[in-house]
Amino acid sequence: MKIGILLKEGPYNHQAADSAYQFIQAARKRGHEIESVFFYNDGVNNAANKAEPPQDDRNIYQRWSDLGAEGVNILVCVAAAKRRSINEEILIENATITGLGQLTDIAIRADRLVTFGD
Amino acid sequence: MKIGILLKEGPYNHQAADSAYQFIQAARKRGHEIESVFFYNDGVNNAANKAEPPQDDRNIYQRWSDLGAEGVNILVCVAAAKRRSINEEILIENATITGLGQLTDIAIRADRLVTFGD
Amino acid sequence: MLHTINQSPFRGDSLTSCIRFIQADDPILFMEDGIYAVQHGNKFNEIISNLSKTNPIYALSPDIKARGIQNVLAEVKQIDYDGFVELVENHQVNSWL
Amino acid sequence: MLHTINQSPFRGDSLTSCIRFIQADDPILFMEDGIYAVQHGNKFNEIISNLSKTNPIYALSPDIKARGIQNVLAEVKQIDYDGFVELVENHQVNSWL
Amino acid sequence: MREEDGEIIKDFMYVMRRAPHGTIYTYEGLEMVLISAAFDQDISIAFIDDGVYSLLKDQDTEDLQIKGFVKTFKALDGYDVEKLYVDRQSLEERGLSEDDLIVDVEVLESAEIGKLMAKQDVVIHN
Amino acid sequence: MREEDGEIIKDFMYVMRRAPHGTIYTYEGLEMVLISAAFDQDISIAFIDDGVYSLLKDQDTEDLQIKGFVKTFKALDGYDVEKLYVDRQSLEERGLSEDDLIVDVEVLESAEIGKLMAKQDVVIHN
Repeated sequence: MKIGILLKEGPYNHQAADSAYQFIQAARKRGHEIESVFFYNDGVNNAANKAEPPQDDRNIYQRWSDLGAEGVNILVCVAAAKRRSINEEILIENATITGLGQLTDIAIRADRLVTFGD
Repeated sequence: MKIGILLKEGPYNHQAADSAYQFIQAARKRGHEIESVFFYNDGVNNAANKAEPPQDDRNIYQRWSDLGAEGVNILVCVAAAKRRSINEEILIENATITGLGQLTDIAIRADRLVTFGD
Repeated sequence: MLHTINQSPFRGDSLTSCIRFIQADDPILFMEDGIYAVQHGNKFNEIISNLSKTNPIYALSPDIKARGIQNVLAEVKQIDYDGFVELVENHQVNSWL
Repeated sequence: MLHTINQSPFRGDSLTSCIRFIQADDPILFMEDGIYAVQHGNKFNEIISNLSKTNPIYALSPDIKARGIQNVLAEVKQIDYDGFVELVENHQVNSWL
Repeated sequence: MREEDGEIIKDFMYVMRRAPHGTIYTYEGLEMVLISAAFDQDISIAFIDDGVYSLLKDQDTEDLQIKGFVKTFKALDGYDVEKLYVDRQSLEERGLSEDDLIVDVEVLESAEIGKLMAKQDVVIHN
Repeated sequence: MREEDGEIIKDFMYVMRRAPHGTIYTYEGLEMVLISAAFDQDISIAFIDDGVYSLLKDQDTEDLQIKGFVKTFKALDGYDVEKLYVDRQSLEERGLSEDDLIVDVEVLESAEIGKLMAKQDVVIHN
C-alpha cells in the first residue's frame, strides 16, 4: 500500500514526531511504501539542521534525514516554514521545501493519509 | 517595578508570543522595567533569524530583536535551544543564549514573573 | 494572587482546576482562548456567576474583540493590557497553562 | 474508518467528541496521552465500557508501557505498531487532534 | 472516490475543531483548504466543538496587531468550497445560532455529520 | 520572601499539571526544578490533574526509543527538593493511590494546596 504521512508538531516538544517515525518503520517492515512525509504547522521544525540533542537521546532530525536518504520524500511546507524561520540554508539533508499543494497531491495519490499532531 | 517574562511557546503557532509582547509594551508604558524575557520550551523558536513572515502580518522575531536593542535582555535557554535547532549561527540580533539558571535568577531579582504559554 | 486562564474551557481543564485551588478575593483574568468562558449563553455561565460571588473576574478586551464575542457576562470587568499590568502591580501571578 | 485519540481525556475533548461522530463497528485506537482513557479505575471506565459494546477498542502497547499503566480495561485490545499498521491497511484514518 | 476523465476524485473532509487566534491551527487549516480547492476534489469542512467559534461575525484582531483571517471563510464560496457543515450541539453548548455566523452553513446533527465523515477518503483535522 | 545573610530567599512552587511523554513540558519542567535547586530558594512542587501521572511507577519508554526521565523524580531528594505535594482529588479521579507513586509525597486536599500556593512568591506551571 502507498501511505502518506502528515506531521503537524515539532520534534521533542510533542510525541507526534516519534509516533510518526515508529509508525513509518512498522509500515515499511510490513512492505508498505511510505511515499512522503509532509511537515506542516510546527511540524516544519523537524527539518532544521542546527540541533544538538542530548547524546543519550534519539536524534529526531537525523531520523528524517536518513529516511530521506532511503528514498522517502521529506517535504516541508514553504508557507509554514517561512513563519517559523526554516529555509534552505538550515535544512536537514534529503528534505525539500515545497508548496502546500503537495499535501493534497499526496492525499490523492496515496491509499492512506495518516496524521500525527497535537 | 522590575518584571521578568517567561515565554514557553513558539511564534505564530500560539498566541503566547503576542500576548507577552503586548503585555511588555503596556508595562513599559506604565513605567515598569522589563528586565528580561526568557524563552523556554518551544519559546526558544522566537529567537531564530531565518523567518520571512507574510508582509501584511507582524514580524514577531523582529519585535524581540528591537526590544533587545532597547536594553531588554532577550534570553534563550541553551538546553531547550539545542533540542530545537537554535544556535548562535541563526540567532536574532540582541538575543543571548544562556543557561536555565538565569530564569531562577530573574525570578529572584524581579518583583514579578509573568508566564505566557499554552 | 492573580490567576490567568488562557485555554478554552471547552477544550482544556484550566478553569475547573483553577477554581479548585483559588483563594477567595483572588482576581482571575481570562485571556486568549480563555475568553470563551465569559461569553453569555454558554454552558459555563453558572460556574462563572458563582465564582464572581467570591472573586473579582476580568477579561482582556482586545482578546474579546478578536473573537467577536458580543455578549460578555455582566459580572465580568473588561480591561485592556494597561489594566492587566495594573493587576500584576498588585498581585503575584499564577498562569494556569 | 479508524479513529485515533492521542489526548488525555482529562485535558482534551477528543474522546467525548469522537464518540459523538463515530459509526458502529469503527475501530478506535488510543495512543500517546490518549492511553489514560483505558486505564482501569479512572472516571472514564464507564464510557469506554459502553463504547466497547459497539466498537472494537485498541490501545498502543509501547505507549501503555511508557506511561506505567498496569491495569488496562479488559475490553481493550493491546497492539503494537505492527498492529496499528494492520488497522490502517483495513481502514481510512481519522486522527482526532 | 471516483474517476472522472481518468482523474481520481476523492472526498476530502477538513475538520475544524479548535478556536481561532489562540493557536494557528484554524488559520493554517484554512490555507490548506484553499490550496486543496484547486485540485478539483470533493471538499467539505466540518465545524465542530470550538471550531464553530471560527465562524463568528465581527471578529477583529486589529488591537492585537494580529493579521485576521476570518473574512477568508467568506471567500470559500469563490473557491467552490460550498459544503460547510456545522454541528448543532457544538453551537447550542455555546449559546450560538446560525445567525451568529459569518457564512451560510448547513447545521446538522452530530449523527448526520458522522455519517458524512464515514464516507470520506481523506479526513484531516486542523 | 525572606532574607538570610543578605540573600533573598523566595518561595517557588512548580506546578506539574500535564501528563508525561505526550509532550515535553513535564520533562523540561523537571529540568527547571533541578537547576533552580542550586539557588537555595524554598522550592516545592505541586502535582495536580494529569501531573500526578508523572509520578507513576514502572514507566518504561524504551520501546518508544524515547529517553525516560521518571527516575529523575527520585533524584529530587538529593537536590534538597523535598516538598512534593500531590492533589488527592486528582489521584482519586484517576483511581490512583499513594502506593502507585515512585517517590514519597504529601497527599493533600485541593484547599490545602491552594493555601500553600497563595503564599508563594513565584508560581511556574510546567
